[in-house]
Amino acid sequence: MPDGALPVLDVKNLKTVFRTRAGDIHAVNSVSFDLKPGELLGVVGESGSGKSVTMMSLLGLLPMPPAEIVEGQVMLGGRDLLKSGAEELRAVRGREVGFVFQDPMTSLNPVFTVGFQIKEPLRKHMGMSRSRARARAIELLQLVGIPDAERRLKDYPHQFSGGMRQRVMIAIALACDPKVLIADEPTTALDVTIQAQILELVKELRQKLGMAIIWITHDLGVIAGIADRVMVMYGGQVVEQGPVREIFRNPAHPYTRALLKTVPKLHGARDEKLRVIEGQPPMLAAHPTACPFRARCTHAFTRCAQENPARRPIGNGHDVACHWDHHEATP
Amino acid sequence: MTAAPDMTAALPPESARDTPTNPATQRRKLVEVKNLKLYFPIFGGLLRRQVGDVKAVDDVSFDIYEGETLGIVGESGCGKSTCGRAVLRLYELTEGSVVIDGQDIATLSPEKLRLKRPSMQMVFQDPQASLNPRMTVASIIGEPLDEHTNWPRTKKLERIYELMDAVGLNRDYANRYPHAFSGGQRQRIGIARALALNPRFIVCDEPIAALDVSIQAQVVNLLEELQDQFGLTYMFISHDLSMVRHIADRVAVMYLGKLVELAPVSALYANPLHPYTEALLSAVPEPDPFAETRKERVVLKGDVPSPSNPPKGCNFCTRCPKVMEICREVEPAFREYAPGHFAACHLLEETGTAALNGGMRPEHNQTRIQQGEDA
Amino acid sequence: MTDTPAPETAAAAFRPPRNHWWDVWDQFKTHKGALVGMIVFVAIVLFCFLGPWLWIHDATYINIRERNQGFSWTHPLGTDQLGRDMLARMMKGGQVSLAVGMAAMVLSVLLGTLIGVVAGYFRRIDGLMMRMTDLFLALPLLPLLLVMSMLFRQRLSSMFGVELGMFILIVTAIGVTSWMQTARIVRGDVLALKEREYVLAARSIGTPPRRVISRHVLPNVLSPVMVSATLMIATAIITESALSFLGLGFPPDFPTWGRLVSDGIDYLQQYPSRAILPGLFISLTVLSVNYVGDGLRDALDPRIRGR
Amino acid sequence: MKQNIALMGAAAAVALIPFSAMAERGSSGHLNIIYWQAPSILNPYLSGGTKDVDASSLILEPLARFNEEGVMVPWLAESIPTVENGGVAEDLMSITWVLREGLLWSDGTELTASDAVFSAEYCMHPEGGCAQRRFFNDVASVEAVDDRTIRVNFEVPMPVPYGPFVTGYSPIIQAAQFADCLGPRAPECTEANFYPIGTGPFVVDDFRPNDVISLVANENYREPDRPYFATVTFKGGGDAASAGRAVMETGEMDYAWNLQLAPDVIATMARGGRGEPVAAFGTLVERIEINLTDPSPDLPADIRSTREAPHPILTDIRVREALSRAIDRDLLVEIGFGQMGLPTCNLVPAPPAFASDANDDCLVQDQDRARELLDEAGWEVGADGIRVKDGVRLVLDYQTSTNAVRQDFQALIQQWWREIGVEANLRNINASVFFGGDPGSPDTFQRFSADVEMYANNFPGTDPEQYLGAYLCGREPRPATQWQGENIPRFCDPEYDALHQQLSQTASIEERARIGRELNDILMQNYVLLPLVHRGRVSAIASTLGGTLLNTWDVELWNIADWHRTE
Amino acid sequence: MFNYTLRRLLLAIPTLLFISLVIFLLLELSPGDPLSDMPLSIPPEVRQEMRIALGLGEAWYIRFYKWLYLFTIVEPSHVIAGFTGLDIAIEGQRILSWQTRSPVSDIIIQRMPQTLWVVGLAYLFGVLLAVPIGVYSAYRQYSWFDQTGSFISMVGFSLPTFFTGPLLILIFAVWLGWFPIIYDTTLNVTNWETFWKQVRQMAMPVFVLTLFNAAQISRYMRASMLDNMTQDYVRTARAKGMTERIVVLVHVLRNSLIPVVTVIALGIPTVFTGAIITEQIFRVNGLGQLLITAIYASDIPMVLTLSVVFAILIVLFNLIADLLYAILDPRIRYD
Repeated sequence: MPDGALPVLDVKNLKTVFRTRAGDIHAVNSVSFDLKPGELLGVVGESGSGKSVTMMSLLGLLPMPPAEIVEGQVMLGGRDLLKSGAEELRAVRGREVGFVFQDPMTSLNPVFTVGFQIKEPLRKHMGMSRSRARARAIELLQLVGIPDAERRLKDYPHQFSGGMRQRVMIAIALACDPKVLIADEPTTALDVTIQAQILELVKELRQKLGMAIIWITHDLGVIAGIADRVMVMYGGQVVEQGPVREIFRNPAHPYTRALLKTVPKLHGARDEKLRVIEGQPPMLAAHPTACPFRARCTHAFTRCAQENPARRPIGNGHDVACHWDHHEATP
Repeated sequence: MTAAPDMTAALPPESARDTPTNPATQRRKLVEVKNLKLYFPIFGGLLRRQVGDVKAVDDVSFDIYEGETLGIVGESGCGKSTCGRAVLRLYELTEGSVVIDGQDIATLSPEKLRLKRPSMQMVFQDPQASLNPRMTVASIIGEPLDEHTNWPRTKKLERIYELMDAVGLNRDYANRYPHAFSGGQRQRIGIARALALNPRFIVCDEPIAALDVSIQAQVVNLLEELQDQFGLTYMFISHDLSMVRHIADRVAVMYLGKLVELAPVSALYANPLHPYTEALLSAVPEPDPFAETRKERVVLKGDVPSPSNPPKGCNFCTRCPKVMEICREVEPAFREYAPGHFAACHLLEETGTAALNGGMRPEHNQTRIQQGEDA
Repeated sequence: MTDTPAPETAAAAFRPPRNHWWDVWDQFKTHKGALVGMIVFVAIVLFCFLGPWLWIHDATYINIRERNQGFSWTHPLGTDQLGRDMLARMMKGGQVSLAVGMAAMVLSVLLGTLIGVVAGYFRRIDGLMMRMTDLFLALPLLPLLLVMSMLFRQRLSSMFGVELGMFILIVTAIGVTSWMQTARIVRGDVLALKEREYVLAARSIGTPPRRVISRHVLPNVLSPVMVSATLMIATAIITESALSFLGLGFPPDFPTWGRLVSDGIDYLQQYPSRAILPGLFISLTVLSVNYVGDGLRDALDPRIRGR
Repeated sequence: MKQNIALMGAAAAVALIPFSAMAERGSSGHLNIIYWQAPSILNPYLSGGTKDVDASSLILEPLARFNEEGVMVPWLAESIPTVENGGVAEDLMSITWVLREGLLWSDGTELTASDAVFSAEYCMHPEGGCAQRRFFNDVASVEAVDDRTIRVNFEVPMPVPYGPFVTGYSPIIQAAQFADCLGPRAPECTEANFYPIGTGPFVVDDFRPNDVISLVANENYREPDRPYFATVTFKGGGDAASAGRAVMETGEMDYAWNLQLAPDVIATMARGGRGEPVAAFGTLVERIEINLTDPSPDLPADIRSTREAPHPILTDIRVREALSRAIDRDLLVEIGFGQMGLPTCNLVPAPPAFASDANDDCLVQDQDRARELLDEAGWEVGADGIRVKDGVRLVLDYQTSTNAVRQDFQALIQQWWREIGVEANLRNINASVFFGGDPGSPDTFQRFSADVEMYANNFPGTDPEQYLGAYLCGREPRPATQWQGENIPRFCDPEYDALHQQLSQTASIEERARIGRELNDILMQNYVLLPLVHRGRVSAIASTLGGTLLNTWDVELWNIADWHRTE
Repeated sequence: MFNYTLRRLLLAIPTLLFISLVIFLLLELSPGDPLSDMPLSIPPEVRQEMRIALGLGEAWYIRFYKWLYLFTIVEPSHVIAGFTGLDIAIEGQRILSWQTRSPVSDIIIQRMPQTLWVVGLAYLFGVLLAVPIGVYSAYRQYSWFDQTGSFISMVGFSLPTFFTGPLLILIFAVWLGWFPIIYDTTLNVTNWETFWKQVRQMAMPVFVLTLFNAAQISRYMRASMLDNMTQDYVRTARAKGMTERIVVLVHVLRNSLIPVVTVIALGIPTVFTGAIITEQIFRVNGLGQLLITAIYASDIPMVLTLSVVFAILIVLFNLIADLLYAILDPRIRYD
């Protein structure tokens, strides 16, 4: 990982609010992060933690209304995407940033052939001719490991299995050689053996193509195996961020620590009882003025209810948003 | 209609039911499944004649001992959920018998089956879909009571509150509708409903698949507590191998409608006999970057074949990294290779059972497994 | 699904427990058209059913000396060619039209729901039921009405009186020839619902089919049924008036809006209000009911309700 | 209801503008006629519908017609045969017609007496289902004496022998064209039925059943300068109101038939200025017939409404008279017909010689007298204003066919009766059922499953003998006759029967008129039927159309050869 | 697919047989008499003779069998012969209308042009109008366009044609004099002048029916668009950087059209059954008017034949709708 290189993507202080009839929902609260070239950033969090909304916000993919980006800055290739017009954003989507979504069943348009859907961005962004787009599509399908690519271009999404469909989605996302690939829980809907296939594929593609990847997941195992850096989100905020080994070896936020412990292990001794994070994730009905995790936190103290902790670096490229100093508690 | 005879009318004091689940003592088979087959017919042709079957569950046999948890694992479409539903005869069986507590429910008349239902219950996968959005929590939990008792309202309500306490739901929520709850709470409602009639046997059909990681642990712990408290027997269906390892006493692995391996949990995880089990275990990503980078995975090629047209011979032969000629021709038998450790694989038959006895293989959790054709 | 926060759950937990119909009502209120439609519809219903208590005039009383009058205080909407008070006739006609609309709707929705549920829930008779639906789709309404009127009119009129007898006949005819759409929608929904886990859950409890249907299936097909019900009211009112226009509906001396329009058509030049007023009322009713249906559809759709 | 043949004529409203003698065939161009009922066939022998007969009269012609005043005029015949001129045999057993000279069919062949013989054979064929069979009643044979002479022989003496080949209802068809269409094969000759060859002023160019007929002038028409119109479009369908509009307001059409519309509607249309309405009267009378037998549904089906069960209330003549006196006929006319109707108290309102004036006191509404009569009959006013006698309420079922004017009448009469303490339950029945004559249906006017019923009827030609014969004993519908029959009130009076017998043997016109009036008076004074309105017919004629003479005694378009454009 | 089609076609035969039997029996039971139009002065004996001449003397099942034979064998042979000029017409008895005494199929074919022109064109216009309106309404849900569009379509749906028809006649024909009241079915379009005449005489009925059709179909279109607008693949298309025009008009529209096209196909039989009231009001003497006059005149052979033809069309278009669904939606294959 080329440390110190200029980030391809730099997000600062992003805030996204959903205006609903029942009141505002502060889905993303002052999220800042960057993505270095060729890096794979894993984003972990439970549903409702704001991880997908953050990524959707970057390129204006949220339905507006009800969503509204209140403030922030998203720098990509030297310009602020939040200040870009619709046409500019469109030129970025698919061209510079590719997306892979969770459910390959519904994310592909059922009535168009796979070939059509791969060729679409090629023709729009790259201005390719029909035949060149076709050749590139075949190439892409081969790249993502779909056998008999030429013939399968004419097939419809429903003729592919789940794993194959996700490969097609990846092919589409990679069509225009984007600098950044955002994968939103791309393996959650897949079986473990298929997930293993996709993970292998992504590793391979990274080596070959070298794009930067943001990988959203709730599965710590997946992150552990693939990511360079991890960002943990909770309640619409980044609570902890750092290199993957650092996070797993030395988790600083009580939430990360608890999360790591709730997952039963496949090897080693069986726990009599699983460790549990009691309670429910918070409602994001108001702009947070306190730590969103305090209600479930075993270490919470008065300050946690008074002040929303800011992210502070704790060394090794590792930072955490917590008032509690984990070093005090750990021997 | 009164409560079925094997049920206590109300909950006994907790201590009385608090029996240990450790199966070291004399164990009784509560559920015996023999040669269970469940085919869904496929119709085709001009006259809509039956042209084939989807063999969702194909000749599966296993037992579940009283008080234990049998885990069923497998990928989607392997027939594990169908198997669970068939065991409770939510589908009409094509063949085979399911004896629960001495009664073959495959042959019971509808009315008798109805009377038997209180003793066997189910917890469903999708806590959103398994609760009727137009009923309150109280009426959802109370539905089994409405069907099987003629208790007065107050008694039912009392029982509903008891159940809500038992699963950790605030009594104040009784009049809310399911959509007002989070996934974990909904699953608690589903569990409370399953417990309402004091069942002895509960099929848990992927009860945690739709939940967040932090909530999964809560629900699994709850299930375990309830098992201890009421001496329940579980059939725990899941695709999450690590969670199954945590909760189950014995584990059965299914592939394409058939059992490929069945063993006590420690034996299975430490010493998987079937190549599929091996592959499955190796595919599970571990939340440990150090282990992950060292480990080399068995990555299976391709997809699961269609259950309407399974391959000839061994079901797994199309993807097996250790496939042999015989696998494509002959279906392997499901045999016991070590005490309580069953598997169906030609490889085992060839290499002999002795070599594969438990504990003979060293350090399985970090074994470098030869990759198949995929390398 | 992404982890976009589910606002429904999020918002709901703060609110006190309440019937989900309140949510429906809350959403319904936000649909301006539906709200106005509802108010108009209620106003029309009140006009027709409470109006006669305030405006005590016999709709069939002939005052030949005051015929063909324009708007005045004694006859706010004028009189017809026999000097019958138009206001009273509009009320009476509205009662009949609305009653026909409602009753035909109820009948057609009941039939449609019943057949849809049975066909959807019980696989074995599905084919038969759907063939029957095809059959009814192909049945010609007009000859059917003639036949029904001949076979049953006398019996019905001797049992219920001429007007009620004819009412039953027309309602039956409209109901019997218009349930198919509802049945198809309901069947589709039931097929999907049947696979829902809560239906399976009920079966695992040992709930017999009839209670599974009444407790779990019916309440959940309610929203498409309600929407098609509101549309049915509109269609039934129009069908009745078309039948009246073709001379196959109620007896001509029996005022319905449709009849008033078709009687008034001849006088369109002399007394345009006589056709336009009832026409306006038909349109207003249909329009308002349609808007209510639209609002209901939105309000009953949880995806929209959340927004 | 739909034909009008008599002697009384209303003055034609169209002034006869002297038409230039230089006019020649086809000089007036195109004529548009609209009928709101569409013709379905052009063979009057296969359809009794006025629309069909009217349309076919443009093509097919009879030997003689009635003119607009009800006077018989020779048409294809040279003259009208009478006893005086020897055309009718002294014993009244035969009549001899002589054809004009040089008559040609539109295909250029010659019309001969054998065509007439064939026409009679065609209609009299027992399996042909001829709609105009009644014109050939009692005909023994028709023979061709020579090419131009036709003799019709009767089985009984016929004081009025002008049935066959008189009026547009009974024209002569071409033997050559219809030769293969006798009897059961009649309906199969679609080509002939749609495109008949005739002697009339026009020839069918295109016929679309129930829609439109295009006609062109007949090249072989006997009068060299006629018809003045070269082409005719005869459009059918729609409703009377828009037909009237098309003539009087938009001027799209030249002639609209039978505007059954409220008087003020017609008046408004006339203000459109492009045409005007014209009225004429025949013998059509709207009446209420009274059931003298008991229609109670409690009775067995074969007794109900038959003479075996006399009506419990209406057999009392005082009640019947009271019902009649309660009615204001002037107002009915004003509401329902305007210039198309006249109040009447006679079953036979025309021709003038047959019209009685003995019953005219009923023209004035007299509710007091009506109440008195009911009091006399023992009907006491009950608590709700309805009269009661021996615990029976004075309630009558009042049925008629479905028709806007009839329902207005029902409502009005219901109210008048209520004012004298009689309650009427109204009922109306689809016309095709009411007049359908289906013996299985309880709702036909013959079956009479009600106490009183209202409809209109008239008689063909100008002699009412047959018409009055309807009220003879034994003519009532009953199970034995499959509920067919014309004596709707089930009236039976030997004195009446004897008088009718006398009429059928009388040949003198004056004497026949006297007996006819007497028969009419018997019926009227027994109040077995209550005449309401003598109905006329209104047609709309464009102001540029000349030569029309509205005729209610024969087909309406009888003189279309004379029609012409006036500007 | 082929199998499915064939199976459905085979299944349609007993269905249609049953439907025609039901319709036949219905008409058999129905009151009314073909002779009710005759003057009352026609004596009963003559009426009876006429009735027998119409073939009413035989038992119902014999008449049904005869009708069925004529309907399935003889009449089609004449129709085909008429169109192709082949000499395959079977001589002899045909289904004769009681009113006109002519073969019903001739009249039905004669009525086709005006029905297709007026009702068909109105349907076509309705569809052409409805699709863009529905698309735009859904895309801008709750915008003023959507609101007014909804309002107008609902008004169009709620105004009975027997009310709008005369109103239009009064305004545009009587007061303004723009259009004729009476539809001339004999008009042949040969030049601009006659074409203009045809346009003018079609204007009002086509307008009334278009309004009605467009109202209905645009509602479906809007609902279907709304359903698809929230689908995941729409987000994918946007994420690919597609323009809104392509997202809506290619991705969403194509999916939304699937249910709408079947609705449109299901509606086509109504083109043939005609718009009874509209045809009557404007004197477009098409199939609808034919049916209603036949009913009024108790012309049973005509009513029966027309009803069964309509039933066939309904069953056929049901099948076509299903097949279209399969063709348009690659996920569905009926085999």
